[in-house]
Amino acid sequence: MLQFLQMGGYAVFVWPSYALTAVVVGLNIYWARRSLRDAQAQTRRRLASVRSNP
Amino acid sequence: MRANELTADNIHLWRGERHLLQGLGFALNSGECLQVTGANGVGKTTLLRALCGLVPLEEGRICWRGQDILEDLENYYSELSYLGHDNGLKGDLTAAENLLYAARLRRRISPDEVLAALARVGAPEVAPHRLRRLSAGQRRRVALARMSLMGGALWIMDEPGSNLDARGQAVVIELLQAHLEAGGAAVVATHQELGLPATRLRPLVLQ
Amino acid sequence: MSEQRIGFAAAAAALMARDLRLALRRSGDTLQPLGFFLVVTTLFPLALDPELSRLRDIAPAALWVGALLSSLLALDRLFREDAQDGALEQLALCGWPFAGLLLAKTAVHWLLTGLPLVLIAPLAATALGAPYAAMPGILASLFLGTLALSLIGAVGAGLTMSLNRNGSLLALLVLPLAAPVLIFGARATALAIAGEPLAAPLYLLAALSVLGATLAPWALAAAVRIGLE
Amino acid sequence: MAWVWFHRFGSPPHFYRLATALTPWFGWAAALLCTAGLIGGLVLAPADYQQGDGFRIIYVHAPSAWLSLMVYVVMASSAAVGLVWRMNVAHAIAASCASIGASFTAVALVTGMLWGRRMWGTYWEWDPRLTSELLLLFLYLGYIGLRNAIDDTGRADRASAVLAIVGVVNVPIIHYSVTWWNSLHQAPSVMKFGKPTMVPSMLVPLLVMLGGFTALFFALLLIRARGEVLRRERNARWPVDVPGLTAHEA
Repeated sequence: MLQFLQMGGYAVFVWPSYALTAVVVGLNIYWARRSLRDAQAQTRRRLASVRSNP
Repeated sequence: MRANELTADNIHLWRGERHLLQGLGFALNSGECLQVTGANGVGKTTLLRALCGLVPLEEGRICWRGQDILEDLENYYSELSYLGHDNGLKGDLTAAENLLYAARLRRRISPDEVLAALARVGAPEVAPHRLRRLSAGQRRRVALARMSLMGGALWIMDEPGSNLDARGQAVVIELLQAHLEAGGAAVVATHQELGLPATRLRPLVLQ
Repeated sequence: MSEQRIGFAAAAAALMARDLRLALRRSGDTLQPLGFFLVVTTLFPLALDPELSRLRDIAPAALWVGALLSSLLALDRLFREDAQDGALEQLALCGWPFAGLLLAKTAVHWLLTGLPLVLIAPLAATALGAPYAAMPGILASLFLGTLALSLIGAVGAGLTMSLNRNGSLLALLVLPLAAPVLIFGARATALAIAGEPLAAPLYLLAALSVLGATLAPWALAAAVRIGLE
Repeated sequence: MAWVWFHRFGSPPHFYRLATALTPWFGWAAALLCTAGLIGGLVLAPADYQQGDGFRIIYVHAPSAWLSLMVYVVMASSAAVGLVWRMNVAHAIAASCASIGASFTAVALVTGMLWGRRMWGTYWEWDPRLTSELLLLFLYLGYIGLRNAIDDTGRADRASAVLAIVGVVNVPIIHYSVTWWNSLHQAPSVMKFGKPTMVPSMLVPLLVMLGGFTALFFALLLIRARGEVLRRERNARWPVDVPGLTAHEA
């Protein structure tokens, strides 16, 4: 297992690359869902206001 | 029945979140003037700019002589003269130069035609002066002179009387009546009393 | 109305005459980018050392970065004023192809900012140690380069003309698109200075100008129309 | 009109429901493919005889670089469709692409530098591909900058569409001119950023990762596009009967 982690001495380059990719993918997923949720909330408010005074 | 010059149907337009024009429609014949009135911010300028094709419609169509203006915009524009809030004139050029260059975009024109146009709007004396040195009212009259020089079957004017004194307002009405009698059509956004006979005036109040 | 209809060329000529007269009335403004170009190119020797042979190596960079930045400076004023005072609106509504008129306007802009820069470049080049024999090559490359820059930059100017606080947005939009012009232009100038044949980069530079001339009109008309909304 | 069917396809409610249905498929495909690709790439694939285990960075670098380019092309083409046929759904898709593309361009750039660092000993090397990636990042930043500078959604869509189209035409030109420029100054020695010779057991995980990243992009795109479509539906009533959108929902 240790040998795997060392990546033949290149660990200091390989793992940061994977870590960065994982972080960016995670952020993308979070921001995508967040932007959808915000838009849905905005639409809900719009529909509520339209229904209360059509 | 005179052919419908300008028709608009089911126009929807937003400004930011506000739904300004909600399914508006009208038909305008030659010799008629549509007077658009309504409170500030209700969308008069937006409607006029939409009629000029400057603002794209979210829904609806505008037709000039039966053809959607978007199909042949250049043909529609060659018949159109627009006077917006801004005069569209350059401060560093003299009044005469401004009119010369504005009209030359459409047709050959001689300097004395320019002077005649300035005389028509009651400001012949401004010809040699740079526009920057003229008063707002004088600049507006030069813009009105440009309108009369550009010709065109359809005039669209946004608050033509702004910054004008009583004499200037009268000039607006004279130009408009001459244009309508010559068979032209006009859309004017103004609260000024245009003094047109009922047969020629089509009021449109925006809420 | 005596309808002596005129052709598009006459309308474009009237527009160009108006812009030229306007520019002459405010010659101070039009010479500003030129002054900027000279200042930028004189900064490089101050930052390096006065040794002409050393300067010769960086001359292409100094000339071209100077040309790029000064044309960027001039571009911001290309449409902004006409958009604000309503003149651009009148141009859009006059019934002639808008792309053609905007191209004429950009041509005048190039005549007032690009061409003078090309004509004054030998002065700056000599100051940077370029040999006399290199002048034709420098003139040719800058001629084509400033043309392409004006065309690409005009699209950026159209997109940002009605934004009040665009600041460096115009630069951010234009510079990546202008990178190829910078690469081929600087290379052509370097070859000219070295006295080697510079046909290859010149052809590529010419190709960029032609591409600009074909793509820019559509993009220009669309960008300005959107800015006028 | 002849192209009514095309508009129906671009109709927001239809697109919203389609996107809602497809998102999980792309999401799971991305998860499976990436997991398989990682196992294949990190564990099963042999070390490269020349670059040792360092070459495994390629399993995140290459997919990111591929994504950075593909996303720009998707963005530009949907922007073009939006501009020509005035379709809000297409503009919504273009708007959603920008941040995804920019983030993966940054990843491609950094992973490229880390890979380069191992071979060249410096963090930055004016290698043609890295330089093209950098300029592509500037194109994305310009697009995002322009979009944020205009507050009216409609105008922002149309203006950024023009920029995206001009940009996509320039991407190959930028790449060619950077490669041409790079070849001038370097003696045409072995490409510094040499592609390791890929035996199948190395290549297959890479292709799987490419597929995984592409599926991930479409999942992210569909999620964001649903939000953007809702933001552009200012007057429509159809969201009322979409579950999860009705006001009385808890």
